[in-house]
Amino acid sequence: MDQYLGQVVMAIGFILAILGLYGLLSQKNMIKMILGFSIFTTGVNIIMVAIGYVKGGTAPILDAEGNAVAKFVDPVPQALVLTSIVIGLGVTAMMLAYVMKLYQDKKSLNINDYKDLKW
Amino acid sequence: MLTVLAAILGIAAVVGAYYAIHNEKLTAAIIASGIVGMVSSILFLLLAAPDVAMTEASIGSALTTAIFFFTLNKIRQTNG
Amino acid sequence: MDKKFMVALLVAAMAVILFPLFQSFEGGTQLSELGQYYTQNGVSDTGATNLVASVVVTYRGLDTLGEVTILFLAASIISFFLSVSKDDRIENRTVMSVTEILSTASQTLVPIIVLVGAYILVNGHLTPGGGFQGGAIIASGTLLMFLANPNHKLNHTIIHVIESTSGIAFVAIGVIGVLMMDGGFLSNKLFDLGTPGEVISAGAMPLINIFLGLKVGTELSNVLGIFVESQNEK
Amino acid sequence: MVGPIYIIALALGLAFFLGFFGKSAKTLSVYLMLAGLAAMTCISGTWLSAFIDGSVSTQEIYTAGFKPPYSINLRMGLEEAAFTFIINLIGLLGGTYLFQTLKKAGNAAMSVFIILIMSLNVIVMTRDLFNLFVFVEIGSIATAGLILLDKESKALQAGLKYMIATGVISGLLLIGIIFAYSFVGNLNIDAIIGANLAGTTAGMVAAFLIVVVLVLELKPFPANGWGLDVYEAANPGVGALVSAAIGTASLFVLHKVLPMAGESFYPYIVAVGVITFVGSNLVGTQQKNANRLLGYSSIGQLGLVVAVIGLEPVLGTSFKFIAFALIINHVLAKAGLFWISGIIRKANISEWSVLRTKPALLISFLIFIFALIGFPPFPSFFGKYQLIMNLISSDNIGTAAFILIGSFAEGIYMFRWVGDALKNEVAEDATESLDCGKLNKVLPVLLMAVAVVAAGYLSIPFVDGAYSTYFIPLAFIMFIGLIDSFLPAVVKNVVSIAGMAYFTYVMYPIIEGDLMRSIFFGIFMIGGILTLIPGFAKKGKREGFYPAALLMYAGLATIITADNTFGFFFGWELMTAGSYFLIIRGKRSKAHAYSYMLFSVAGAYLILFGFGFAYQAIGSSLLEGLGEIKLLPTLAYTALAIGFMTKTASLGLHIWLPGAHGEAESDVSPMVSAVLLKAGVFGLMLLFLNMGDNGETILYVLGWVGAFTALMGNLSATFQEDAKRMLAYSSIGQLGYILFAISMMTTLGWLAGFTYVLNHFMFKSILFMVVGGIVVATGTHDLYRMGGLIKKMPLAFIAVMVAMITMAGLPPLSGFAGKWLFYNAVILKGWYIQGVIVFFAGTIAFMYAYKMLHSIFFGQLKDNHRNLKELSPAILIPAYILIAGIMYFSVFPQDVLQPINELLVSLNLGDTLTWAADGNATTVLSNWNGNAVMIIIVTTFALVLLYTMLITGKTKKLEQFNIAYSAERPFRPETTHYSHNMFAGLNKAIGFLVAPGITSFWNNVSTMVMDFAGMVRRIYSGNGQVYAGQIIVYIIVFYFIALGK
Repeated sequence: MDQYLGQVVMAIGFILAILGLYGLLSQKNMIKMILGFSIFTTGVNIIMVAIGYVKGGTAPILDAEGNAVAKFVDPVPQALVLTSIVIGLGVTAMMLAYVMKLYQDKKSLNINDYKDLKW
Repeated sequence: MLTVLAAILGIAAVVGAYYAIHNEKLTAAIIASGIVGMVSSILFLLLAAPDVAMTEASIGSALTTAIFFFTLNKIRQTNG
Repeated sequence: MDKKFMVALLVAAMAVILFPLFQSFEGGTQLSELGQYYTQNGVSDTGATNLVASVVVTYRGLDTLGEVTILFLAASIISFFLSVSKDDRIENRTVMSVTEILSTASQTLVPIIVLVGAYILVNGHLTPGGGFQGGAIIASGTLLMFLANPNHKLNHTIIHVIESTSGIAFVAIGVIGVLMMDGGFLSNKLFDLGTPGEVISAGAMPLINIFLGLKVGTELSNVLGIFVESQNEK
Repeated sequence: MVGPIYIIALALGLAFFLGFFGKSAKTLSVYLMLAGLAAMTCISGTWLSAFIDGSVSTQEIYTAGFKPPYSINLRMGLEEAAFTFIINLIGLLGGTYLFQTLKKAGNAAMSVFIILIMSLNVIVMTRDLFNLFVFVEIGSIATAGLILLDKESKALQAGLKYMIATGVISGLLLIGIIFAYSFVGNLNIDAIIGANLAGTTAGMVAAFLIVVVLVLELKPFPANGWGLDVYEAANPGVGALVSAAIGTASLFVLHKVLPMAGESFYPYIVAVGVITFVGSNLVGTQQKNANRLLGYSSIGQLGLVVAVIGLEPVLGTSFKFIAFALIINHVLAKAGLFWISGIIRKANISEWSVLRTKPALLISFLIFIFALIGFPPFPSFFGKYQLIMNLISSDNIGTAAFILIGSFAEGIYMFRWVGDALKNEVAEDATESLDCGKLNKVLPVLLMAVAVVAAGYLSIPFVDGAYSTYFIPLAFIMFIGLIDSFLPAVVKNVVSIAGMAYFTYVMYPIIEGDLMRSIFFGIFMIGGILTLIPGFAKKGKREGFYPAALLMYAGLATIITADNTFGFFFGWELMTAGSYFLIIRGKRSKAHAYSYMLFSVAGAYLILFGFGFAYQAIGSSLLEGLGEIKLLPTLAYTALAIGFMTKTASLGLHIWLPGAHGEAESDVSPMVSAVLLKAGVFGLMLLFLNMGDNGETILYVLGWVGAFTALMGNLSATFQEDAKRMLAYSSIGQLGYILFAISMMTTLGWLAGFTYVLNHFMFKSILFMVVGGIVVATGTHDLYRMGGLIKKMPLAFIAVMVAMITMAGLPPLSGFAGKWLFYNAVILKGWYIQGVIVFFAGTIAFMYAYKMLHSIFFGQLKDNHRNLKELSPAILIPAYILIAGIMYFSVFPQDVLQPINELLVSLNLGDTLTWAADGNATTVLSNWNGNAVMIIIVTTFALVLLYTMLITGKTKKLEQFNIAYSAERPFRPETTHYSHNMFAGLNKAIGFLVAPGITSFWNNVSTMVMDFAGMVRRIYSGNGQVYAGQIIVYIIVFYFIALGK
C-alpha cells in the first residue's frame, strides 16, 4: 500500500533542496540566505534517508535477543545523515557568527553591501 | 496510509520552506524553517530512521532555530 | 532581467540535471551490498543490536571522529571571533521578561532532559540513539536553561575540561585499538563483545558512546553559550 | 615505522589537548603545535623515504578492524607519502611562519591550524567516498576559521563568501555521493571505480556531481570569485596554506576520484584546466594587489595541473613526473611568495621595490617568479618541457598551444612585478612596514628557495635529454652569487673571466670538428671574455652583474653544446633570464627590459612548440628530429623561425631592441648586442639546415623580412640623436642583412651571412664599448651634445672609425668582403628586388656611420668636455684586440672563409665559389682578392696621407673656442651642432617608412588584451551570492556541454 513512500519522501527532499538553493541565491538578506542554506541541507538529508529506505522495512535495530525480526532499512545512509546534520549545524552556526560580526561592521544585512573585495 | 501522511507532511514542509524564504518578517521566517526541521524529523520516523529523527529534532530543529534567534536578537540589539 | 527570475531559471536547470537521479530511485526494493552485510554480520561483528549505532561508532568510526572534530572546529572558531572581552561585557543584562511558567518549567525540565539524554546515550548500542543523539539532547537542556535565564553563565573551565578529556579519550580508544588489535583504529573489540542486547555489551561501544555524547553535548552547549554570551556585548 | 593513522591520532589528540589550556600558556601551545606538525612531517617523511628506497610496498590501513568496503580504509603508497609529506611540511613551515599570529590568536586558532593539516592528510589517504566528504568539510571549515586570523572586515566578508560557496558545493557533493552509494551499494572509492558508475544516465549524473564539485574545490575560472577574495583578504600565511597545501590535496583528490566518471570525461577536465589556466592568468594581468595576484596565479597553476590530470591517459608514463613537477614547483614557489608578501606587507605590487633592501628575500622572490614562469633550472621547466613534448607527440596541438598562451599571460604580470621590484624607487618610509626581524618568518622563505632549486636538480632523470652537466655552470654562478655581496667588482671580474676561460677549455672538445658550432662558440665565449674586460673600469661591487652575465653566457654555451632540443631550450632560457637581468640594470631600462622579456618568453614558447613537432617525429629530444618533422611541418617551422627571430629582432619583433640595448649599461650593450643576438642567428641556421623542402616558402618570406628589416633598421638609425640607440637600430639593420643572406640558402649567401656574423660581432662590440665609454664620460646619450672629441680621445676615434668602415662595408676592411659575397649571392639567387632594398639600406648605413663619427669626434668640443681624457684601457684593450681581429679577417679572409666554404659545400648548399692559392676568390660573376684590395687601398691612402702632411705642414693650428660667440651663448642643439637632425630631408622624404607603426601595433595588441581582461574580471563583482550563483551556472554549463545529449 505504501508503494511510493520512498519516492514521495525523496521528492520532498529534492523540492526542499531546490527551494533552499533558490532562497540562498535569491534573497538579499543574509539571514534569509542562511535559512535557505539550512533548508537546502535539510532537503539533502531527506534525500539521503530516502535512499536507504526499503519498502516495508523497519528501523535497523534487532530485538533484545539479537535476532532480526523483520526486513530492515539500510543503516548506512542513516549513519551518514547523522554526520551530515551535525556538519550542517556547524556550518550554519559559523555563517551566522560571520553575519553577526559583519553586521557590527556595517549595520546591514544586505549581501550587496559587502563588496569591498572584487576584481 | 504512510504515503498520504508523508505527502501531507511534505506539503507542510514545502509551504514552510516557501514561507521561510519569502516572508519579509525574519522571526516568522525562522519559525517556519524550524517547522521544516520538525516536519522532516517526522518524515525520518516514517522512513524507519529513529536515530536520525532524534538528531534532527534536537539539532536540526531546536538548536539551529535557537541560534538563528540569538543572531537575530543580537542584530536587533546592535541596531537599537 | 529580474534577478529572482534568473535565479529561478538556474535552479530549474539544476533540477533538470538532478532529475535523472530522482527518476532512477525505485523506492527501495532491496538492501545495498553494505546494508546487507551489516544486517547479517553487524551483531556478530560489533555486539550491538542498534545497527545504525554500530555503523556510526565502529564501522565508520573515523567519520564520527571527523564529525566531532567539525563541531569542535565550529565551537573553537566561533568562540575565537565572537568572544567578548571583559570590558565590553554587560554583567546583568535586563532581558525581556521570561515568563514565570517557562522559568519554572525549565527548572524541572532541564534535569529530566539531561537524564533522558544520558539514558539515550548509554543505551545507544541497543535502542535508537547513541552518543550523538544523547549529546544533542543534553545540549537542548542547556538551551532551555539559557532560555529560562539568559544571564546564566556556562562554566567554561569545566566545559573545556570535559570537552578535551572526552575528545582525547575518544582518540585514545582509537589508538588502543591500533596497538592491541593490530590495525583497527577505533575498533570496539577492546573489551569482550558480551551478549548482544545487554547494557554492558558491544565491547568498547558504550564507552565510546559516553565520550562521544559528552563531547557532542559540551561542544553544542559551548556553541550555544557563545551565541548567548555574545548577546551581552555592549 | 609509525603508522599513518597516528598522524590523525596525534593531530586530533593535540588539538583537543590544547583545550585544557584555555586561554593560558600560549607560547607553550604554539611549540606543542609545531612539535605535532613536525612529528606528522616525520611520519610521512619516513614513509616517503621508505617508498623511495623500495623497502616497503603500498599499505592499506583498515579502521575498526574490518576490511573495506565494510569499514573506512586509508592507503599509504608512494604518492600518498609524497603528498602528505608536502602538505605536512608546508604545515610545519607555515605554522612556524605564523608563530606570532597564532600565539596572539590563542589556542583555538592553533587547534584549528593543526586540524586543517590533519584533514588534508586524510583527504589524501582515504579510500572512502563519504569519509572524503567529511574531511573535505573539516578542511573547509578550518579554512574559514583561519581566514579570520586577522579579524579584519575584509577577511570576514571573504570568509562568508567562502562558506556560502563551499556550503553549496558540499551539499551537491553529498547528493552525488549518496546516489553513487545507492547505485553501487558501496562507499569504497576503488569499488565504485570498478563498478562502472558512468554506465547509466543517473550514475553518470552522480559521478558528474562528485567530480564537478571536486573540480570546484580547486576554484576553476571563472566560478572562483570566492576563492580569490580569500587569497586577497586572508593573512598571507593562510593564503600560502590555501594555495600550497589545500590546493595540493584537492588535486590529489581529483586525481583519485576522476576515474569514477569514466574515460570519456577526461577531455572535459582538460578543458576545465586549460580554461582556468589561460583565463585566470589573463585576468591576472590587470591586477595590482599582490595577494590577489598570487591568488590568480595559484588558481592558474592549479588549473594547469588539473589539465594534466585530465591528460593522464594521453601522457602515459610521463604523467606522474609532469604532474608532480608542476605541483611541487607551485607549492614551493607559491608558499614562498605568499610568505614574502606577509613580510613585505605592501598590497600594491609597485611598492615591492622595498625588497631590494633585503637581498636574500629579493633573490628568493626572483627564484620563485622564474620558477613559476617555468624557467630552468626549476622543476616546472622540466615538467612543462616534457608536457609540451608529450602533448604534441600525441597530437594534442591545441592543448599545447593554449597551455603556452596561458604561461605567457602569467609572464605578463610576473615580469611586470619583477620590474617593479627591481626598478621602482624605494620610498623612504618603505622599510618601516617590513616584518623581517623574526627568523621564523624569513627562514621558511629561504628554505623554499633552496628546495625549489633542489627539486629542479632532482627532475633531471625524468626528462628525455636532461643531463646533470647542464647544472655545472649553474653551480659556478651560484658560487659567484654567494660571494657577490662581499667582494669588489674587480675580483669578481677576474674570477668570472677565469671561470669562462676554463669552461671554454673544458667544453670545446664537445663541439670540436663542428665548424659552424665552433664559430658561434668562439663568438660567445671569446666575445664573452672580451666584453667582460671593460668591466674593470667600473668601481664598487656591482651586485648582481656577474651572476647575470655568467648566466647569459652559460646559456649561450649550452645552446651550442647541446645535442638535443631539451639542452638547446634549457640554454635558451638561461640565456634569456641572464640577459634580462643584464638589460634591466640600466637606469631607464624597466620598460625596455619588460618588453624584451615578453618578446623573449613568447619566442621561447614558440620554439618549445616547434620542438614538440621534432619530438613527435622521432620520439626523442635529439636535434635530428628537426629534420624529420612530418606533422604540420610548415606550422612547426614557422613557429621555430618566429621564435628565433624574436632574438634577432627582425622586423615586427624588434621593438624591444632599441631601448633594451640603448639604455643598458655601457658594458652590457656590447654583450647583448654584439654577442647575444647571434644566438638567434644560430637557431635560424640550425633550423634552415633542417627544413628541407618544407621551408621554401618560409625562406622566401624571411628573405623579404630580412630585406625590410635591414632598411627599417638602418633608416631608423640615421634619424637617431641618441648615440647608443643609433647603434641599436644599426644592429637591427645588420641582423636584417644576416637574415636575408642566410635565407637565400646558397653557399654564397651563407658565406656572406657568416662574414656578417663575424664582422657584426667584432665591430658592434667595438662600437658599443667605445661609444658606451664615451657616453659615460660625457654624461649624455645625445650626439649633438658631443663633438670635437677626436683630440681628447684619439685612440677611441681610431677604433670607432675602423669599426664604422667595417660596418659600412667599405673596402678594404672585411665589411667589404661581406658585401661582395652578398651581391654575388643575390644575383645568383635572383632576388633582385629584395637585393635592391638591401643595397639601399647599405647606403643608408654609410650615412649614419658618417653622422656618428662626425657628431662625436668632429666639430666643436663642448665646453663641459674640455677636461675629458682618453677612455680607460679596460675599454680600449678589448676594442683593439677586436680591431686586430678585423684586420686579420680583412687581410686573410680566405683563412676564415675557405673552411666555411668547404663546410657549406658539405652541407649541400651548392659549390659556387672557388678559392685560388693566393687568396683570390672567384664566382661565376666576378672575383675578389682580399689581400690585393688591402694592399692597393693601404698604398693609396698612405700616399694621400703623405701628400697631405707635406702640404699642410705649414698650416696654423686654430684652437677651438678662440672664436668668441657673438655676445650670446648658444644652447639650442641646432646652433651648437651641425649634425643635429642631419638627415632631416631624408626623413621628410622616406621617414614614413619607419613611422612607429609597429610599436603602435603591439601597443594596440596589448591594450586589447588588457581591455579584454578588464572586461572579463567584471564577473568578480564582489557579491558572495553572485559567486554562489556562478558556481551553479558553472555546473549547469559544464553538465550540458559534457553530458547534455
